[in-house]
Amino acid sequence: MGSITLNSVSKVFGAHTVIPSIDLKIDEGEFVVFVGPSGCGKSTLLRLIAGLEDVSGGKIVIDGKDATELPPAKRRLSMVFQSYALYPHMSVRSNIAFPLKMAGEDTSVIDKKVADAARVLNLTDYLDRKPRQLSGGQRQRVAIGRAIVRQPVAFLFDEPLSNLDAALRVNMRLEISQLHQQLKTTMVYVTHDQVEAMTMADKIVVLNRGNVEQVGSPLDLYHRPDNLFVAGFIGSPKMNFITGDIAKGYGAHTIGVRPEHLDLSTSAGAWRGTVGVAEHLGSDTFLHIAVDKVGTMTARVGGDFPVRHGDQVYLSPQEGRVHRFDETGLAIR
Amino acid sequence: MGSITLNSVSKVFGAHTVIPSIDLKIDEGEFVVFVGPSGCGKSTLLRLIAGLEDVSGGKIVIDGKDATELPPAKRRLSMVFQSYALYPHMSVRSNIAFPLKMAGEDTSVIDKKVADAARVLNLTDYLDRKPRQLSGGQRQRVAIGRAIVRQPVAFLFDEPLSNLDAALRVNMRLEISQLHQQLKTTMVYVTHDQVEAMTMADKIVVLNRGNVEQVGSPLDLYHRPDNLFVAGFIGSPKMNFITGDIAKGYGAHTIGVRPEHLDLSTSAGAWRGTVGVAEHLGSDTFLHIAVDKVGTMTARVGGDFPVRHGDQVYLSPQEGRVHRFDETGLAIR
Amino acid sequence: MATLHTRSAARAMMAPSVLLLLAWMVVPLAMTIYFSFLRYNLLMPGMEEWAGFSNYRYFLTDPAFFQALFNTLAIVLGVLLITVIGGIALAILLDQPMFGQGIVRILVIAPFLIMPTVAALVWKNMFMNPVNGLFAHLAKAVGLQPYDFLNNSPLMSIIVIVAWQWLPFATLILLTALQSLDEEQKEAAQMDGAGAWSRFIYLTLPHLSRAITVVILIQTIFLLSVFAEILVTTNGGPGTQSTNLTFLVYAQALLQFDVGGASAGGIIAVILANIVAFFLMRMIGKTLEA
Amino acid sequence: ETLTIATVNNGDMIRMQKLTDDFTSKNPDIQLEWVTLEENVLRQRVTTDIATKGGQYDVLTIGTYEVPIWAKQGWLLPLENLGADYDVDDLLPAIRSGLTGEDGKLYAAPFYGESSMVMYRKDLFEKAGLTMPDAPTWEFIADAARKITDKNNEIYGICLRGKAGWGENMAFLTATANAFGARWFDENWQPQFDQPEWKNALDFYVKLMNDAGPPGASSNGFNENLALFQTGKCGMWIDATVAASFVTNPKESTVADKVGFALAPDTGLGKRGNWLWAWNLAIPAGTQKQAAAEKFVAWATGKEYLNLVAEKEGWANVPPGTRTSLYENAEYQKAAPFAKMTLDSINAADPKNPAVKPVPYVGVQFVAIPEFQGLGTAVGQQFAAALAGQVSVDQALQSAQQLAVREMTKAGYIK
Amino acid sequence: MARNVSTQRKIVVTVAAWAIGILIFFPILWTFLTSFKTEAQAIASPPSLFFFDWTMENYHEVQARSDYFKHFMNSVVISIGSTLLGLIIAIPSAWAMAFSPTPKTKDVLMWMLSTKMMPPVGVLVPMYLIFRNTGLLDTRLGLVIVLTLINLPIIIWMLYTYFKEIPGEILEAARMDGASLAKEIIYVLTPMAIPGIASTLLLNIILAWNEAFWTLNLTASKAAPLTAFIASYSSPEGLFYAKLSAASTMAIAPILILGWFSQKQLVRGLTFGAVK
Ligand SMILES: Nc1ncnc2c1ncn2[C@@H]1O[C@H](COP(=O)(O)OP(=O)(O)OP(=O)(O)O)[C@@H](O)[C@H]1O
Ligand SMILES: Nc1ncnc2c1ncn2[C@@H]1O[C@H](COP(=O)(O)OP(=O)(O)OP(=O)(O)O)[C@@H](O)[C@H]1O
Ligand SMILES: [Mg+2]
Ligand SMILES: [Mg+2]
Repeated sequence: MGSITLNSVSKVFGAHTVIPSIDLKIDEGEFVVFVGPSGCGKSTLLRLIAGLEDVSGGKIVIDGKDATELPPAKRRLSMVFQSYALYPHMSVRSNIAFPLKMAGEDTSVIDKKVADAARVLNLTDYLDRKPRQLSGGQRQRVAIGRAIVRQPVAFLFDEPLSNLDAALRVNMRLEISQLHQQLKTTMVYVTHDQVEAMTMADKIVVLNRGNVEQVGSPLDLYHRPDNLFVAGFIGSPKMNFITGDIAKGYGAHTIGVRPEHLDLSTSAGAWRGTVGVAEHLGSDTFLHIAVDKVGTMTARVGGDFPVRHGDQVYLSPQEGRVHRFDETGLAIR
Repeated sequence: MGSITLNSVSKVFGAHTVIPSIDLKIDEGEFVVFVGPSGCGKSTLLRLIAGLEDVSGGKIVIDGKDATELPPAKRRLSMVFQSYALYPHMSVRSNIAFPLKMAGEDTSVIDKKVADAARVLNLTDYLDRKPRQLSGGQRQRVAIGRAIVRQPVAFLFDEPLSNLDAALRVNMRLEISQLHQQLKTTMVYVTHDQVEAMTMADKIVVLNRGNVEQVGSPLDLYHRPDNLFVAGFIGSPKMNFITGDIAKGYGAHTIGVRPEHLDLSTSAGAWRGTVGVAEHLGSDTFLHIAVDKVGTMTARVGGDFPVRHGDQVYLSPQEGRVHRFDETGLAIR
Repeated sequence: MATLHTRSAARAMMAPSVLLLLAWMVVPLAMTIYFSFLRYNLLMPGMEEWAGFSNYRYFLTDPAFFQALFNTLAIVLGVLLITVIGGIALAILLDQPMFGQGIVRILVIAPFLIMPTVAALVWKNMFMNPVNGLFAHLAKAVGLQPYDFLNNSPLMSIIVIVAWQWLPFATLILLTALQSLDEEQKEAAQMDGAGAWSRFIYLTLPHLSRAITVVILIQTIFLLSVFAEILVTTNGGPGTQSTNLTFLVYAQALLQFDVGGASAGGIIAVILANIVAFFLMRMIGKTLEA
Repeated sequence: ETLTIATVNNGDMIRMQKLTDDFTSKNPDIQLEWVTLEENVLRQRVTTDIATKGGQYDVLTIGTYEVPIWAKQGWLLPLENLGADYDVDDLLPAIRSGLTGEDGKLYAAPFYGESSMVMYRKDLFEKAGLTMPDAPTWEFIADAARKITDKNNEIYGICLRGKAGWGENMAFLTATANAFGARWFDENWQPQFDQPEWKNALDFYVKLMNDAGPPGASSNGFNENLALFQTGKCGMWIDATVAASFVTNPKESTVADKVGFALAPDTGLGKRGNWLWAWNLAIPAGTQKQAAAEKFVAWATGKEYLNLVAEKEGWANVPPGTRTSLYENAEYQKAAPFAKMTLDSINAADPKNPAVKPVPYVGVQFVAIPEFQGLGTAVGQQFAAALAGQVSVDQALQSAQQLAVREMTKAGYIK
Repeated sequence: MARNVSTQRKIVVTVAAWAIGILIFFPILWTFLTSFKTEAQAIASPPSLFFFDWTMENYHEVQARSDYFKHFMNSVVISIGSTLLGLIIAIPSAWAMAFSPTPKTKDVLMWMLSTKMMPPVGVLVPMYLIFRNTGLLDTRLGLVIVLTLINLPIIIWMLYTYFKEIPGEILEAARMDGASLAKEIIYVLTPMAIPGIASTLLLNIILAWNEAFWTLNLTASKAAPLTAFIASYSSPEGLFYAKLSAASTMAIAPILILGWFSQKQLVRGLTFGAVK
């Protein structure tokens, strides 16, 4: 129970092909994150799984049964929306109870399940409030509460944290991870924030223009990106790319080095450059360095690294941390 | 030209004192950032400077002249709003030209200045579009364009990046910094994002409940916070605070250690704990560690640090990196 | 948001209202078209006979027809002009901070709630009457000859009465629109050195354009068929100076009881209304999309 | 059983409405539902209903104009069971003949009848040194009106109808035109507005009203003029005889004791400009409640009712102009100084030969053909415009002629 | 614009606004005052505003002449009935337009509105015949049907604009939660749109209350609402200003009071989604 399989699923809006054809297998109990730039079709894919849109082609199998033609209500999936989509006129209790009520459960059963969900999510004290009387994080939890009471086959999340402020986002991220560990239900999670993707996922699906670029565990993608797109998308600050002669020296069309994999020295190194903007975060400093013949590269150094705007520095990529790509952008391993 | 001085400025809304009394000096050409939690009065302070609100007491001196009673239009300041406040029915060109038109400039002068501003901001191709046809970053730039054409005494920014997505935010942050280096005009910048504050500011003003908690350079605040509030607010992830006996051992009521200043070992160290959630970002890993008798502490380790959920680890604060605070929360130096 | 399920459901749910309105439009319309080709006078039953286009010919050659056409447009445009301009001015006034705003709003809303017949009766008898009306008393008080509004400027008087009834509507829509103007935009303009008048021209007016189109659309729908006000006050006269199309059709239908002629007139009015509607919809369509 | 009665909102009808207790106590099984409407609205409602056989009303209030037309269509039930004591022969012959169909049956019972006459202010005449003859000429009236007029004190020499409508200004103007020798149609149904008689009449009227009329005269109908006269603003008023009881009623009129009466004026051509009209109760053919309706009609137009009103409201308020016996009643003559003048006026009207020249139609102040409502109103609009000064008299007559030719051609009178 | 507004300016604005407000309201106020005068005082020159002998005579007279309460009840039943019926038909329709729009939706909406441009007199006779044949003449039901049809386009349009402001995600959430379409509309959409529905309701009650053509022409007595009541006062014989004023006051008072008490909703209702 809980596996979801997409067989050459495609989606066309009018004349506009949003998803050409996707094959994907989500295993039971997995936490799968869809990432990709804005407009790449993440939400569309999720909504196809939910049944909120009709597929233009292909098959969706949920929990072993063909669900392609099923209406959303019959797919036994729960969804948490970006805007939470709480029912504003209902109390928290009624919000959480709503799916059960629709399923025609007994009042006593409903009460028990709502109480359980509220306990898990620390919402017991707020059950009689209306959504507008809650903070962002609490609303978020109510949305999750509404999703979990039904014990669905899988949860679908569409950028559930993007409306929260930074601090809260960190907390809720942890809470959702813990929830997954507790419930062990399949979760499909859409985000464009790669920090969320890295920290939460068992498996990341990187999408680009409706195509799957790579599927793998977070560290897999970080360490072994299949192509330029994934290499550039995963990791912050972005990987530095170098083409031309230097890359040729490595036997590649393009090479990439992450800012944290560049060693800096004031005396000697592979490439020479001039320090431009220095961003001091305290713990680290990001140096934007104008490297001769290459362009601007970003390097991460410790918070106390003693350079200033205009200084000359030397950069060397760390051993074995250089990624190589061919002309088509594919990784050379 | 370009200095702004606040002399015991206060602001009361009805019965609610938002700013008790603030003294502040902003030097010419400086990039000053106001940070603080939501509702602490950052926007109010900026709007007082702009003249969009009347002060309840005190004096505002701009460019050497008392501006307390001047209407906004006469203060020769430019403001970039959080919502950009572009005029939706005007083209980009007219938006940027608007302040000049109001000032009664000649058409030829206007055209030239608009073209210049557009070039600086890479907007030349979009001059005939309407704001709604632009992306967030481009709108942002139009708002800045509207601010710079007038060559104001100073720029005021109220959370200009908070509506942008993460990637764009990083870019625009750099662009504004570069603009400042180019124009050398005084800038006053409000944000609640401390990464922005750290990376952009010459001087950070930390506000809390309408009071200035500390004023100083970003690294000053990072390394030498005056009090618990500043210590907790600056730095990400947040500083770990420890009270009780351990703190007493350091001769303080509370001690604070930043996650990046904790050394981890699997064999020995000052405090023992169990690894909880581990957040792998690739470059780094944040470990949430349940430390005996202290609670959860966060530690930052390298991306490859070999621990897993449930492992026992030892933590030791780095030499000289422990911050000490007395009962009132003031730093002990 | 759209799957096969929801789309077919949507069609089913649209059906009742579409069918009802279709019936409401088609059944009487079909009968009207049929009657319009008959020689059919209510007062002479049993004499119905096929009349071809003669009813249309008579209606279109009615000496009052072009005047009625003109008057119809004059009423629509005149009232729109007064209510839109007055509405903007009033909305701006009411948007300012003041004491007792709620009560002023109540006062201003009131005319919209009044039955057209009552409004017309009150204006005609108690205000515009040249002997006993309040205006006459006022004129006499300042030593002027009372002006006979309904006889000397019948169309203008009707426009004033109708505008009085619709002014609240325009004011309230525009006021609400005004209040939705982004505060930051106003502040930005202030920072940019725009004075009150510039802010009005460059900011407020463009912001109101959508609300103005809605006012125009709704009012036009109602103004094209202004009737009670004319019937009560001037009866279309003197002469045909305040006869509009609706009133002309009325005269055919309920004075001459010439059902055939009235039907032809009705059809012509429908066609003309739809021409107006067509232009209106195109104009509105554009603003409403944006 | 509930009777739905459509009636006009005139004073006598409203009085009847208030007195219905008398009827319902005598006929406890009959309830009355009143639909009181303004004259024009009433006519529209009732005509639509009866022509489409809507059957919403059981008793109708209709005028002398409609009765023959509707009776001919078979829309009205003949009134044959009004009861033994109804005394049909007591009805004034002039009135009764207008309500009798070609088959000699009565199709409507008159509730009140009227002609027109001159009402004038004795005090003002005295002040101006004038004496009103019993049968004045138009020349005298015009002269007197101009003399009495004192616009600064809001005294207008003469108030005449100006409001457009076949039953409003056209009633007055048609009757007046008769006195000027004009007619609507010649024997071949050719409209006659291009003839000099009409021009004389209309010129005379417009000039007189401009010199001696109240402002806004072109929107004055019966009610407006009544209000003006009652408040002492008119020196003379030529209108329906029923007005007499209102202007002499001290409760409503500030000039009640100063009113004199005279016959409608002539121009020496042999016809006086007085009309003949009655509001009548009729029973539509579609009713299910004929018996009850007849009972009601008999009650409302019977002799008993007159006594009832006299008892409750005084003799002066009795609906006039229907019964010979009323005018023989000494008490009535005493209470109503205008009684004789009313009777004379009614008797002086001749619907069969209204104009100096021969005409193909019946009716003094109207032409009893169905098309007249529309046509009369359209012409009335033109004349009102002339009165308001919006068009000249010549233009108005020209338009009227065109309109009439058009309508009559359309209706098939002119081949 | 949070700069302090000087009290002086506020006073000037207040005076101006009150003056204009009273000016606009004056005809109604005058009618109200006149209804308490005697007929003679009503046309006295110069007229007096407040200083006359207040009398209830006109109201007695009006009540004696016609059964105000009957007309009032008819007005209430007809306007509320037609509005409710309209809502029941319009809600699903507006749902479909707002949440399952097709390229034709806008056209359909505009077409619906254009049905309102048909001059009613033109189709009076056909309607009368239809009503006669179906026995609906002079029935409340008949009027409810006609007024529903007349106001339906406006109701649909208003609801459509309100519904469009409701985020589609919430309805999708309900769908995910297992709600059928009917339940989605009943449990989620309708309660969320209550303010909008209330405004629609209010505005349409007012429009129905004041509708004077069909209500007058399709009724005789049983179903006649206040518009018919007032039609008997438009120009009776004799002095009538005071009586007319009393009747007018009685005819408009209920809706005026309703409008005032719910002016917030009314204002919302009037805005037709013109304002975002
Ligand atoms: N109903 C629709 N009709 C037409 N095009 C659509 C529709 N919904 C989405 N699209 C298009 O499909 C593409 C993918 O949209 P989608 O919402 O799935 O992107 P996304 O990856 O979720 O982006 P974001 O991160 O901004 O949410 C976009 O180009 C969008 O314009
Ligand atoms: N016009 C006003 N009337 C009353 N109180 C106000 C007004 N404007 C702001 N406040 C109050 O003043 C305090 C400070 O508001 P301010 O907008 O300056 O906060 P901020 O620091 O900008 O917060 P944020 O980060 O959320 O923008 C808040 O408590 C707010 O509620
Ligand atoms: Mg999305
Ligand atoms: Mg703020």
